[in-house]
Amino acid sequence: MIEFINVDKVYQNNVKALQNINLQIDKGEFVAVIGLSGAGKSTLIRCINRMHDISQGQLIVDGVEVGKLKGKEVRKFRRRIGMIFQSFNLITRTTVLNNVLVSFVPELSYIRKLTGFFSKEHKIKALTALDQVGILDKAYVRVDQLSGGQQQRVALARTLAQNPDIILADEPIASLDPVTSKQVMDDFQRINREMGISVIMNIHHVEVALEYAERIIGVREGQVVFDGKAAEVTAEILDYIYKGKAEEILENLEGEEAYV
Amino acid sequence: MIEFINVDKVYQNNVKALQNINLQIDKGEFVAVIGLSGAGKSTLIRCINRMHDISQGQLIVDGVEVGKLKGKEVRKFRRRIGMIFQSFNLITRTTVLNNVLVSFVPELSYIRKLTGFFSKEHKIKALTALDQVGILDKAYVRVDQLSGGQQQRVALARTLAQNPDIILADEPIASLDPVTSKQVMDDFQRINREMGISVIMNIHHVEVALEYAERIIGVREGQVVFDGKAAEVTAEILDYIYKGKAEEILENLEGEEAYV
Amino acid sequence: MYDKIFPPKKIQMPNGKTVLEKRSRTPLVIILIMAGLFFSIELTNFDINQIIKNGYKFYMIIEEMIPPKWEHLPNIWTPLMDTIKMSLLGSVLGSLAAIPFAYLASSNIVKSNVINTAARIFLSLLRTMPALVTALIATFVFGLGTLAGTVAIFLFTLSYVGKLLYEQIENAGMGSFEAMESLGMTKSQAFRQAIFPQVLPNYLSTSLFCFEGNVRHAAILGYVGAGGIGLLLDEGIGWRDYASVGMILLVLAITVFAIETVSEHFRKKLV
Amino acid sequence: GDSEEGSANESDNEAEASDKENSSADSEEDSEEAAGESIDTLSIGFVPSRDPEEIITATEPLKELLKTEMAGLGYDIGEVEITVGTNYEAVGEALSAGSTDVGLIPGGTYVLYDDGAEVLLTSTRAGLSNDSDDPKDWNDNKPTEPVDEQVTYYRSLVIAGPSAKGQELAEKVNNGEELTFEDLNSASWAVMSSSSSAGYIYPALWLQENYDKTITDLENLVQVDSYGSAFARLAAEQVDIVVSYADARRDNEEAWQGEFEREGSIWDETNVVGVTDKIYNDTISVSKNSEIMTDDLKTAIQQAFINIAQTDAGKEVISIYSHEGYQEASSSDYDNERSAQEFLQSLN
Amino acid sequence: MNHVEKQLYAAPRNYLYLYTVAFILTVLFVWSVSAVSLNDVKESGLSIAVNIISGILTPDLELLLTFNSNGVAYLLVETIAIAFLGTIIGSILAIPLAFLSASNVVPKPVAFLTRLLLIFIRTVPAIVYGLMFIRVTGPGPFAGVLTIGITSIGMLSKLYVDAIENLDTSVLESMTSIGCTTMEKIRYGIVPQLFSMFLSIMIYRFDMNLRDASVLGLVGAGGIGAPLLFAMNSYRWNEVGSILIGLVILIIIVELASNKMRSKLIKG
Ligand SMILES: Nc1ncnc2c1ncn2[C@@H]1O[C@H](COP(=O)(O)OP(=O)(O)OP(=O)(O)O)[C@@H](O)[C@H]1O
Ligand SMILES: Nc1ncnc2c1ncn2[C@@H]1O[C@H](COP(=O)(O)OP(=O)(O)OP(=O)(O)O)[C@@H](O)[C@H]1O
Ligand SMILES: [Mg+2]
Ligand SMILES: [Mg+2]
Repeated sequence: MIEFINVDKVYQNNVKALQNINLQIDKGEFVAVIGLSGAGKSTLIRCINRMHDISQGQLIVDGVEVGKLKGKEVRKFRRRIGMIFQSFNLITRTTVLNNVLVSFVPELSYIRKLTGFFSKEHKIKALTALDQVGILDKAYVRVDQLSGGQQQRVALARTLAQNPDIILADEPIASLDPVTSKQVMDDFQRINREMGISVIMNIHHVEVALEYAERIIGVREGQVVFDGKAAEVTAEILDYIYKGKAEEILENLEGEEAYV
Repeated sequence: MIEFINVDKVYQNNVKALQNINLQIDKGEFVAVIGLSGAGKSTLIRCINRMHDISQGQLIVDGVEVGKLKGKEVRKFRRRIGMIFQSFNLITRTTVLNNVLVSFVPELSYIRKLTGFFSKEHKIKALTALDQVGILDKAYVRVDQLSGGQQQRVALARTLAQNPDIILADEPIASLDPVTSKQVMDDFQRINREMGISVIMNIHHVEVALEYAERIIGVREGQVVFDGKAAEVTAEILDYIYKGKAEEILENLEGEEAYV
Repeated sequence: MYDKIFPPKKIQMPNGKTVLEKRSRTPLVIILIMAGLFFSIELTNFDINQIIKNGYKFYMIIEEMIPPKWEHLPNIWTPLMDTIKMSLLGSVLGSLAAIPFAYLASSNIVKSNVINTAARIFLSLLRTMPALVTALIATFVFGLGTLAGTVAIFLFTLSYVGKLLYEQIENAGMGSFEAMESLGMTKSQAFRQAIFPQVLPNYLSTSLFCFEGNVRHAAILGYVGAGGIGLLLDEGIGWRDYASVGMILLVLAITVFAIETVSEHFRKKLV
Repeated sequence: GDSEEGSANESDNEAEASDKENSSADSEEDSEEAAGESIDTLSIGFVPSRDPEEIITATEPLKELLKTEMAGLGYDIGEVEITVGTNYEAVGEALSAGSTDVGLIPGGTYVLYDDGAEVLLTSTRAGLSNDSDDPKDWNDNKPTEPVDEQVTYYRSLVIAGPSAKGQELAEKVNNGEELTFEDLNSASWAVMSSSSSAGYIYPALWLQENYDKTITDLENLVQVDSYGSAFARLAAEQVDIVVSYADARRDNEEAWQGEFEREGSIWDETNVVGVTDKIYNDTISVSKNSEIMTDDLKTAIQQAFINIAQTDAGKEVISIYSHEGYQEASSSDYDNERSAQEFLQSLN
Repeated sequence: MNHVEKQLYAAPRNYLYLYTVAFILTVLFVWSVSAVSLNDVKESGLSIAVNIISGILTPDLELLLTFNSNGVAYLLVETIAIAFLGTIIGSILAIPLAFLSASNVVPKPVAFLTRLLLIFIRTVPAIVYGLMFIRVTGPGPFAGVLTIGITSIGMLSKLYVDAIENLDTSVLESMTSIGCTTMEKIRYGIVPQLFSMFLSIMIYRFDMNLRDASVLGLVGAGGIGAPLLFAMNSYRWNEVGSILIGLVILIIIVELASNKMRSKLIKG
């Protein structure tokens, strides 16, 4: 269970990215976070596995207060949380399998770490993860030869191999075409349902969010402005989540005089 | 008017990308071409301005048989047809204005071509085009500093500066987020309506296609499998256009044995 | 081939599926490299012990170079300027001449295998021709002195920049080139508008790198009478006057540093 | 791997050495042979003073000759390594650092590197039919031929070429006129690298003695990489004057009318306008810093080369350098050369 | 004046900069042209040049086809060995230097000092290195190996630095999220990326080192360089020709192979 209690996040440049967030996400939920660009979605997600430190408040994951963790504990804590990025963040110039195997690196003995030889069990685990996202046949292909959707699946497999309790996904389908998007979203859904892994996902595609997520969190200017079942989301709510800025943009476009 | 008469297109590697296409697109129409990846949408569009040569049949644009044009005539012919790409295809590392100005290059004197100095009239024309798509204020900004949507608008302005009769757009919003997509699509619609320029667009987002286009052409495995008003498109029709392959993909995913 | 000799390993997965893991090529590559190393060491009498034992002797010449002989400075100016002049002229002309050759050698722009290959072989031959040979021939055609050196540098620059440039052109994004073609431009116009700006920063930095290299190479060209600071360097070495050699090298190093700084400035401007 | 190979060869050579009856070895020293010291490799460096390509092939037999000869003197040498440096400095540096044991180097190079090298022998060679220091004599008695007499020196010549300027200077000399420095300065010169005795140092001294000027005072001066190149440029009329060892015209006689495409012979088209002092012949020097070098070894090497030069096979080998024999030499023989170099360097 | 025209005049003016640069370039160019004087050009020189070229074009095939230790084939093999070993030594030495001069890895002053050091290493000509190493190893291919090694450092480390500065660091972020330590991130996130880039750079430099064989000749450092230089000095151009033919064939083979390997390394 993830719990945000009065969480604030201020970046060094004094940008208030999150303000007074209170949230509670249960195990096994599929949550979509929506909102305009710059609303603070990425910040919200990244605080969970402490890629960013929060400035104020408490963030408790499965009873552990994240902010209190130190050095090694942080790394150990992160191993339980998978993270998927918009740009896949794979190691280029190496094979799919190697990319998945990376998730075992922290468990390796010192010598294996240096030489980069993985045991057969690890290989089988990694291959199983690839099988779960349906790209087992690409195991020995270099990742740069895969399409975007396939690359995202590799990232997904890498995360699955980690055997996480929670998956955080930061716009996982933003650079994918709709068909591939659908496949990747189906994967997420399956993983969520079959393995009971919580999924918290930032997403720009509202219609996709509504289709797949059970729960929607709307973020606007660093604040949670909506939190409810996907089925409850109406056009007005969307308008409310997105409105502030949409108008601004339009205004900008129709500005009478343009300056450089 | 664009007329396809029994057009076939076979790529050098023997891929039959188009088969027996018969189409007629009138001046001022807004046509969306939809279909699966690899169906032949891009090929269809690219044949129109002869970025690809057709293999069989006739393609007639405004009474001119495209296949018969030679060297200089092809280039002259292309000037009347604007083209927009999914990845914008702007010249990076230079300003927005310069990107629009390039559309005048074929008209320039030899010296100007080499030195890259443009006359004042050309500059005004280019700025006007930028104004039409609402990014006049970005004229002297380097394109790599713009967002995706803004970049696509620069591409649109470049095409408008060309003063074309027809605009071909190959997935112009595929790499844009929904809000920006909407703005760009609105631009297309305005250009189509106000200037009477025909727009033929490949697009993956069916719902967007249905919203903006008057006419939908469904392509499947190189053949036109649907051609009709956007209003007439039903779920069954979409299913028919997209189905063939969707199943295949799924099959692929569930393949029993995987080889490298 | 390899897979036939070493059949892929089967990995059995718990859910019954099997995956064929190709045998890694790494052992083969390592064996090849080891064999290469072994033969090279044999052929060249490479002996690490000798380095350990006599390594200190390496520094003797350097020690003699320090401190450099400052009085030598006035003698250096003119030949240094000659060297810079011929490197500059040769590099500028060479880099410019490289553009058309690189254009012809790029398979993504000129779609003719014959032309591509011809241009590439030309560049490759030019690159193989040792600078000393070209410089020597040039001294007969153009007389002893800096003109001959300039010609040798020109040819070298042409071949070096030409090769790197065509590789960059082939790696350039073709999207904007396509867009230019769709605007009705000819290939060369589209190249000028879309590809050239993309490769420009790299082209400039390659050219400047080459210029800098040429200043240093010009030091060797003096050997065959092609003028420049090489004569002076040769004389210093001949007389075992390493303090003067040190002075020349110091001046050269400062020149190289200046060129590199300028080069950085423009690259930052452009990228 | 090296040392193993060396010792493997050693036994072979021993067998070989005892097989062959040495004609020239002293029989007294033969008895010491059994207790002889063994040396893995003896490396000899040659300077490229003649035709380096030929040096490599022609000196191949020297390896065996030297081994046999040294065996006779009580040294088992595993391998004789011969390298021809592409320039004088390479051989000099190697010798002074001790990475080469023996060097066949010119006197000038020896003097420059005498901090690490010690001269053992001076070569003797056939004198030339002309040994006058008056240039006119050289022009009157063309062509120059070798004679039987052995000498330990040679000379360098200042040679005017077929260009108008060259002809003009030659004319004056042959009319018995003294050339002025202005005459010389109006011509263009090709010289060798500044450490070359015949191609730079002695001509510079000649200028100094006769005109109180030095080479760098000449306005039209180019340095060329080889004597071949110098004569090619003389033939091409790119330069008016070259300086070279006295024999050089004989060496380039063929090329002159061949590759250089001159109509007349080299003897007709070139004239001597200056003759330098005597230049001591090439030396055989050893490294002071080589690990294997001992006084005994030095004496042995000295003796071995003198012996080799007396055999027919040996004569043929050293003829490539136009050496015909060796005489013992000492450092003081090169004092002249030393002062010449000191003087030239002081000008810089 | 409407807003379009207003924008026209709002164009940022960096003409001053452009004109200054153009002016300086022109001045430099004109100045450098003064290096050229055509009055040394002589007819007869041309005919010798023609003879040289025709000599090169009628190579001494015997030399080319001799397979003993004086034949071109053997010398080329020796050259390959020198270039191979030299490249490996240079590549290894260049790695620490490259990291020390990459401004995104070490603090600025360290990077700057390393850069200076690299400039000095680059500036010393091969002929001087040759002499230095001959003191250590004696003349011969061993000295050649070391010379090639050290002269390669300059370019290698420059290209390495480019690769290091272009590292895709996004993967590090995801490795952080997996819970990797810095060392693990370097080993699994950076090394695989750099490995193939570095290898490709090394292959490229090997190709260049083969060509630099002629420079090696200057210092008597073995391989094909010395015979080439000797043949040049004694004006045996048909020998030069046969050596060059050997060199060209070798280099074209190596270039084809290296292009293939490099594109495989980079593009997979
Ligand atoms: N590392 C950072 N340092 C300073 N400010 C930051 C940083 N990262 C983000 N911000 C700022 O914090 C605010 C929230 O950013 P965040 O990335 O969370 O938005 P987002 O909702 O993910 O937007 P997008 O949809 O564009 O990814 C923005 O104003 C942004 O400019
Ligand atoms: N240049 C080419 N050479 C050979 N085959 C090609 C080429 N371009 C496309 N094809 C093939 O032609 C077929 C149609 O491709 P096309 O690009 O027109 O599809 P598309 O509908 O635009 O797909 P997408 O939505 O992925 O862009 C595909 O099978 C493709 O592999
Ligand atoms: Mg974000
Ligand atoms: Mg397409």
